[in-house]
Amino acid sequence: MAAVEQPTAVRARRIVKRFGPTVALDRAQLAVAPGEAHALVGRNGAGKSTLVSVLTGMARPDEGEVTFSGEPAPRYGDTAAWRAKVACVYQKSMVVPELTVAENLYLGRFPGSGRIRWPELREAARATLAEYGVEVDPRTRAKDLGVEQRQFVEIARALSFGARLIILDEPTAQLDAGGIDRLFARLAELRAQGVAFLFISHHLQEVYELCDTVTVFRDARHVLTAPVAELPKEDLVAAMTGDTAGAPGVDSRAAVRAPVTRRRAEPGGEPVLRTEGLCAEGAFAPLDLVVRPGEVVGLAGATASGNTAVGETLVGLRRPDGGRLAVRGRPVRTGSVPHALDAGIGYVPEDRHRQGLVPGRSVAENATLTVTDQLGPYGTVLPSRTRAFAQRMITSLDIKTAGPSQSVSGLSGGNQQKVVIARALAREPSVLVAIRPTAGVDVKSKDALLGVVREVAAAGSGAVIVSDELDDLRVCDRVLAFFHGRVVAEFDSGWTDRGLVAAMEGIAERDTERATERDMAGAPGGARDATHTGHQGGHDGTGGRTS
Amino acid sequence: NRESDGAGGGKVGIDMPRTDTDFWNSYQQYLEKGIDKGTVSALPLSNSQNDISKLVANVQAFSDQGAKAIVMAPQDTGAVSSTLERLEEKKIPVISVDTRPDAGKVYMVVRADNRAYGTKACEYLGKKLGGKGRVAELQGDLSSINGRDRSRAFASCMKKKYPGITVHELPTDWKGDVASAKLQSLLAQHRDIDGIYMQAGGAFLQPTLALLEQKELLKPAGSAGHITIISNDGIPEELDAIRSGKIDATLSQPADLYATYALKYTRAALDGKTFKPGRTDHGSEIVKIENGLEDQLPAPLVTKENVDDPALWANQLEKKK
Amino acid sequence: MTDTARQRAIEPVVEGPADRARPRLDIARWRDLSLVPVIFVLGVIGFIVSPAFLTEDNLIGVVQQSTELGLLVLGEALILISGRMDLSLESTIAVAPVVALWLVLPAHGARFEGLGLLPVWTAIPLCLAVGAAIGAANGFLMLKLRVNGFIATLGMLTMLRGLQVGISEGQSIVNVPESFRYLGKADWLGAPAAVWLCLGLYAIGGLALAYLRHGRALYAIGGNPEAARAAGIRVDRITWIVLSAGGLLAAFAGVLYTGHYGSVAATQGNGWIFQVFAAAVIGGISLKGGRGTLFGALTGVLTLQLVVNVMTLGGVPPLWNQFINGSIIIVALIISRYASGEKQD
Amino acid sequence: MTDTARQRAIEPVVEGPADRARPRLDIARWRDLSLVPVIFVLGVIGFIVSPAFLTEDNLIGVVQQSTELGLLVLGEALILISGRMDLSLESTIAVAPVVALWLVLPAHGARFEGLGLLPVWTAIPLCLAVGAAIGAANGFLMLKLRVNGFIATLGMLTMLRGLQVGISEGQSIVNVPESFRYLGKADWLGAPAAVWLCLGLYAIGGLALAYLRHGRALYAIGGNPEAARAAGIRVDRITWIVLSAGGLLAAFAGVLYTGHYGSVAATQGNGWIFQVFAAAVIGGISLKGGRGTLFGALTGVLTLQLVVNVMTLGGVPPLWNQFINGSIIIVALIISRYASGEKQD
Ligand SMILES: Nc1ncnc2c1ncn2[C@@H]1O[C@H](COP(=O)(O)OP(=O)(O)OP(=O)(O)O)[C@@H](O)[C@H]1O
Ligand SMILES: Nc1ncnc2c1ncn2[C@@H]1O[C@H](COP(=O)(O)OP(=O)(O)OP(=O)(O)O)[C@@H](O)[C@H]1O
Ligand SMILES: [Mg+2]
Ligand SMILES: [Mg+2]
Repeated sequence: MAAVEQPTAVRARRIVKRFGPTVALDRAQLAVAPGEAHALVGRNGAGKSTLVSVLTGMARPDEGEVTFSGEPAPRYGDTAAWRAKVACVYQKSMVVPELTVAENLYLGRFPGSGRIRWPELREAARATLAEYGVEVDPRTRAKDLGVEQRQFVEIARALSFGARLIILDEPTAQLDAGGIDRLFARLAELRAQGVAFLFISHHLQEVYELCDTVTVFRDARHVLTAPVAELPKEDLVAAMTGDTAGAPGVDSRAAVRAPVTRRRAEPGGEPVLRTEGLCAEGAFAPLDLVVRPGEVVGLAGATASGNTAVGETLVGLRRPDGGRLAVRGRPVRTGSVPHALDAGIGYVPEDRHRQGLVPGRSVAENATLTVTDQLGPYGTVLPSRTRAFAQRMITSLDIKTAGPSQSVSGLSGGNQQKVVIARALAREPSVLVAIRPTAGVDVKSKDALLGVVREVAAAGSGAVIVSDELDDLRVCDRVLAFFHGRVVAEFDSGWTDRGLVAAMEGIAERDTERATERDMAGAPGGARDATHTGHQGGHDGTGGRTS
Repeated sequence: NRESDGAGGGKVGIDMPRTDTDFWNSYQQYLEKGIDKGTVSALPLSNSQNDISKLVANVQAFSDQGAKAIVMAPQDTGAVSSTLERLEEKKIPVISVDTRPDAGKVYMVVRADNRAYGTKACEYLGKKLGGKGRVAELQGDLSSINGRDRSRAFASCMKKKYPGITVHELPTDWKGDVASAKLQSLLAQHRDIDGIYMQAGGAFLQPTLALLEQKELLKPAGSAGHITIISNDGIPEELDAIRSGKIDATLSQPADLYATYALKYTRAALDGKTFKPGRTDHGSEIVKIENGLEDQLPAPLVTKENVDDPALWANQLEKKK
Repeated sequence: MTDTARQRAIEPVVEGPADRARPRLDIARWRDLSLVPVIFVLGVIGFIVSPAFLTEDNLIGVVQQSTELGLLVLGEALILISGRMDLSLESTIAVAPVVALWLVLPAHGARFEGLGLLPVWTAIPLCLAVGAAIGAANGFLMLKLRVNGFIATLGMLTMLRGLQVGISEGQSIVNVPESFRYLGKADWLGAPAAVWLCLGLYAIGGLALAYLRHGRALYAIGGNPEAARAAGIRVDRITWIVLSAGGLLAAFAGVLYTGHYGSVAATQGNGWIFQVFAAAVIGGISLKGGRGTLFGALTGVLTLQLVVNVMTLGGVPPLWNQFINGSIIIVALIISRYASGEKQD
Repeated sequence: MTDTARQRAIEPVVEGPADRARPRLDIARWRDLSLVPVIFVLGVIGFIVSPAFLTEDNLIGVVQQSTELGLLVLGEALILISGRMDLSLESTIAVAPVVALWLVLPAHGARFEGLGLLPVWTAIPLCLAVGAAIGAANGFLMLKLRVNGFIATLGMLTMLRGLQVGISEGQSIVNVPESFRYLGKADWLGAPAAVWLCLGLYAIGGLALAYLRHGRALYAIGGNPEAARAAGIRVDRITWIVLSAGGLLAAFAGVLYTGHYGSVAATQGNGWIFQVFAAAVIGGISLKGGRGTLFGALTGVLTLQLVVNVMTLGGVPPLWNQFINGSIIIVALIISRYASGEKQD
């Protein structure tokens, strides 16, 4: 450690934190200078969020000390005093679902003293949220918000109270491109005012874009701190993964990328998934979708574009208002998860806490939740097989856990996501429907997970990825862009970021205009045409490929 | 502790049905007095908290500890039958206080006749009201045998002898606040209530008096507009209320006699004595019942005339203090 | 990983449907009113079965009978909103007066013999202090020892009832000082004092929950304690205060009860806790915390009391009394569920 | 590349990863055993206070007295694990036998007059069917009408108790056919048949929860119903089955109770539901669903029953009985909390 201490906004020294036998932080250290934008990166389970809890007074470290501007941190338990020093957007949702948006925004720090003036508060809340492009009635209850809107409420809360240090733990994982942009614009303004940030993200690009300094954690320890400008991305990844010269990470990425360029869905194969006129009032227009064996189809769309609703309808969580659904030629009863599952549709839900995990149950149990019928004869579930099955999943998806019997609640966010994916893959589905499958997953694991999706496809199944993350969509053979519930464009694998993003945001570029217009005109066959022509390679120009 | 070895013949198990009422507490005090005097030697008393399964558990614990006789007051007269059978097999005599088990051998039942309570209350009210008017009956719990017996006897007597009297039956689960609420509702409907029969003074007396006071309906006995009230139990507060003219009468349920004779018959059982139906030396009558004998203790009607009778258990209680 | 965020977001987003959640603005309000149709139906039935129903006497009677239960429900509602539960309120209503009277009543001369340690006028403050202390003890068990609140307060319930029986030897205490009885039996402005006090406390509680930061904090604590803690709310301290306030309200209910019924009954409050929960929950308070209002709770209390009143006026045969009572509760629940239009859980 | 990265590191990594993740497999198991020390302590106390405690007679007695409560707890445990609650079990234990006997007993000749509609041997199947039907009715209220389960089953509790009082006119039914009484009073292999049956049902239930897919599904449903639904589990259907099974078990408990105590008591099960919850929760079942085992629940039942037994043997003065009972429950709770080392909530 440096002999002469520079002033710091926050400094953590030799922090040790254990959870039972798990050491989440092992003499970890971190220092954020005033006005600095400091990135903290590391693989899933490296201890980032744990450090955040320590720095914000939510967890008491077993050893070590925290100082703010050289002064010792407030007493543990006095969170109000901590809030005066540091604001935070946690990885885990920290809204109170039953309370209104306005109230969540001012939780624990209503302005003024005496009685609360609700009308003024609502007005202020509306104005604050508008800065982030979130137009909701401040009287809406938080639980009725979409994932992204909820995230913005938390962001706005942390950013709007004049803290000199703000910690953001994966704030962008739930945001779409537009949202991220608005967030970054806001952060830039605050930086100009000298606010310091600690920023955690698995999107390394964001680190380069936003931050001055980066700290890497690996296996609960501090590995490196360096100016961002001096650290090439490969080195950063290597420091995170601990690989020498970035070999395996790059390899796996190559493995994932390769099929994207090489693979082509073989035309003529019996489609694994086919929808005809599938529609849901108020969510998406009639959709004809065909997924061939070996094909990965992306459904791109920003918030409320309806792509999520399509995904949820495919897996039976939503009852469509009309239309048919067939897997490998056999019709599937819509609106019933068990039928969809039996027909071979696997599902990775959007919100892992809401739909993905049973908290308090073991990793093994969560990972095998969909295959309990295959783990023993006569409806039994044999623990040995469960464990073996789970162990296979843990190994193949590289889940960082103390063992199959650890409770999922004790996993880091990214590892929880892997458990959810394991659950979907467990049944070896004919079609895998994954909604934002890599949310909160580290770079290496992201490649691995997308690689898994490709493998599923390579084995003769199909996959549908519902996402607005270009990284997710990049592994797709074909991407349908949704806007206001309609397919506005279809892209072949050679799309450019700009074209896809434009389509997702409803800005019809030259090449996509026609498709959009046709669709908007309400011709029932519009989407189907797009689909058909699309999978044949996009030669006829309906694909939104820009050149 | 409480055990005394004055008399031979082994220990006796005694179960209290509950301890949260004046009546049963007095009973317990009399029991303890009797035990101290050495009538019998007893194991520590148990308390079944008005729950038949606790009673059965307690009785079993007694027999495991070698009790030679058992005194109980089963508040559910049906569900003790198999326990009684088991005790009979083990040749342990049972003295049942206050209630008469439906089946299963008992050595002696010591109780006052609850039907007689109902009938006496009905006759008293009928006479006082001259055979017409409106009466509220604060019932107990319909699934308790004592409450049921009182209600039935009261109802059938009223129907037979005083058809001119309208009876409003208010079930209360033995709860004072429920009684008060229902009586208040009834008073809103019929302010012209002439009489009240409270099946348990211990539970209903104070709430009823407080309500009548609030409604300005509490006129001293004898003055115009007085509501004739007859209570049941004979606790000291009832006697006070009779003295001050707030209520007219009560039926004294003899806690002292319950205890005294429960112990006396236990002693007799240990000594191997037997009894025959017929009048006794203490002004009661032993009758033959299906599963044994029953000593029907007198339950005197207490009115202003005899309220200071020192023989009443409540009056003795006050002397003790 | 070659894309940049810049590229992703080309232009400001034309924000999607802003009305995503607009239409359900006032659902929270509606939920609080969901028992109003039930009360209305009960009123109509009451009016049909007996003309006495709509008399002032009867209605004031119903409200007065609701006061003691109402105060317990008020305390429990606060506790439930902050995500805890306290079963022991049902014993507190009796044990607090008993302990207070035990400390102040003279050691000789009456049937119930106290210790005579303190002057008689301290009876009410003592009673309230005992209630608050019981709540604080519950808080200690739940917040310091971190044991399960349901069982801890169930144990407390049994223990306190036992304490009461032990001290009072199972008797009702009749020689209650007049000062202690006053509030429960006095009339102010033509209605029982208890009614004014109870409504006043509800109003204060309701306003505090709606307009004070500490009141609002209860909802945050009950709705998501971790988020509340993260927002700098002193979760444990506030919970502790709420538990004590619950005990205090129960003790105050005990004062009113004693005055109303003229004695500290041996069975005071026995079995009430179910009614307390029923009133709170039917009135829209969630057992899981963070949801409900005091107004809703109050309608819950009135509903339960009206059911009894209407049944008494209607002269339901005693044998079928309980059956009908249960059926009405279920029907009321169904009506209120459809009136609010919300699924319950 | 990596070299430069290393150089820039402020502090080099000194040691290899410590014992970072030694599997702590058995925390869940520990939790289930947390009452074992409590039972042990009670046993020691029992042994000290009375030599009769360790006799076979006494211990078998304790177990037999636990059977009826135990079956209710079994049913409630299953329901709680799947995230629901059913208060009406306390009435089902009485009303199911009453309805069954009412249907089969002759219309004339005894104190309780039935309808005599069906042959006497159908009494037990009828009783079980009534229990299951009650559970199904609860399921209808909760799953179809989506009303609050707590209040719905509380209403059911009152209604069914009322139905029982109505049918039996508040009396105990003594003329119970022998076939109906057999199971509750027979001895098999030196111990009461009820004990074997109860243990057998616990074993079956425990095995089903651990080793059957539908059993395991209960934990998922209770832990996170939405995740369970997304995983293809038929949440509503299974919940419905569990509720019916709970009713059925309560009815079976009614059969054993009737045989054990020789009649259908008018107050059969009255006030038991608190005990049922206490036993389940103290045994490690979470009121929030998704957590706990039947073994834990069984230890909960035995603990409560042992407390009563030891107090009786110890000759606790009746007046202080309840007080000590409550205190012991609180102490037991604290012991089990520290034995399991886990915070409860
Ligand atoms: N409450 C807990 N109980 C037990 N173990 C925990 C708990 N919280 C975290 N851990 C463990 O601590 C380690 C670090 O977790 P942490 O959440 O800090 O990781 P992270 O770096 O934030 O990962 P991610 O990028 O996936 O969010 C993990 O191994 C995790 O399993
Ligand atoms: N339960 C619902 N009831 C009514 N409208 C709904 C419901 N769910 C979604 N919608 C509407 O359907 C449209 C599409 O919803 P969908 O959930 O598919 O959006 P999304 O792209 O997933 O958004 P997000 O990323 O915020 O989840 C939105 O306009 C939304 O308002
Ligand atoms: Mg994290
Ligand atoms: Mg979306």
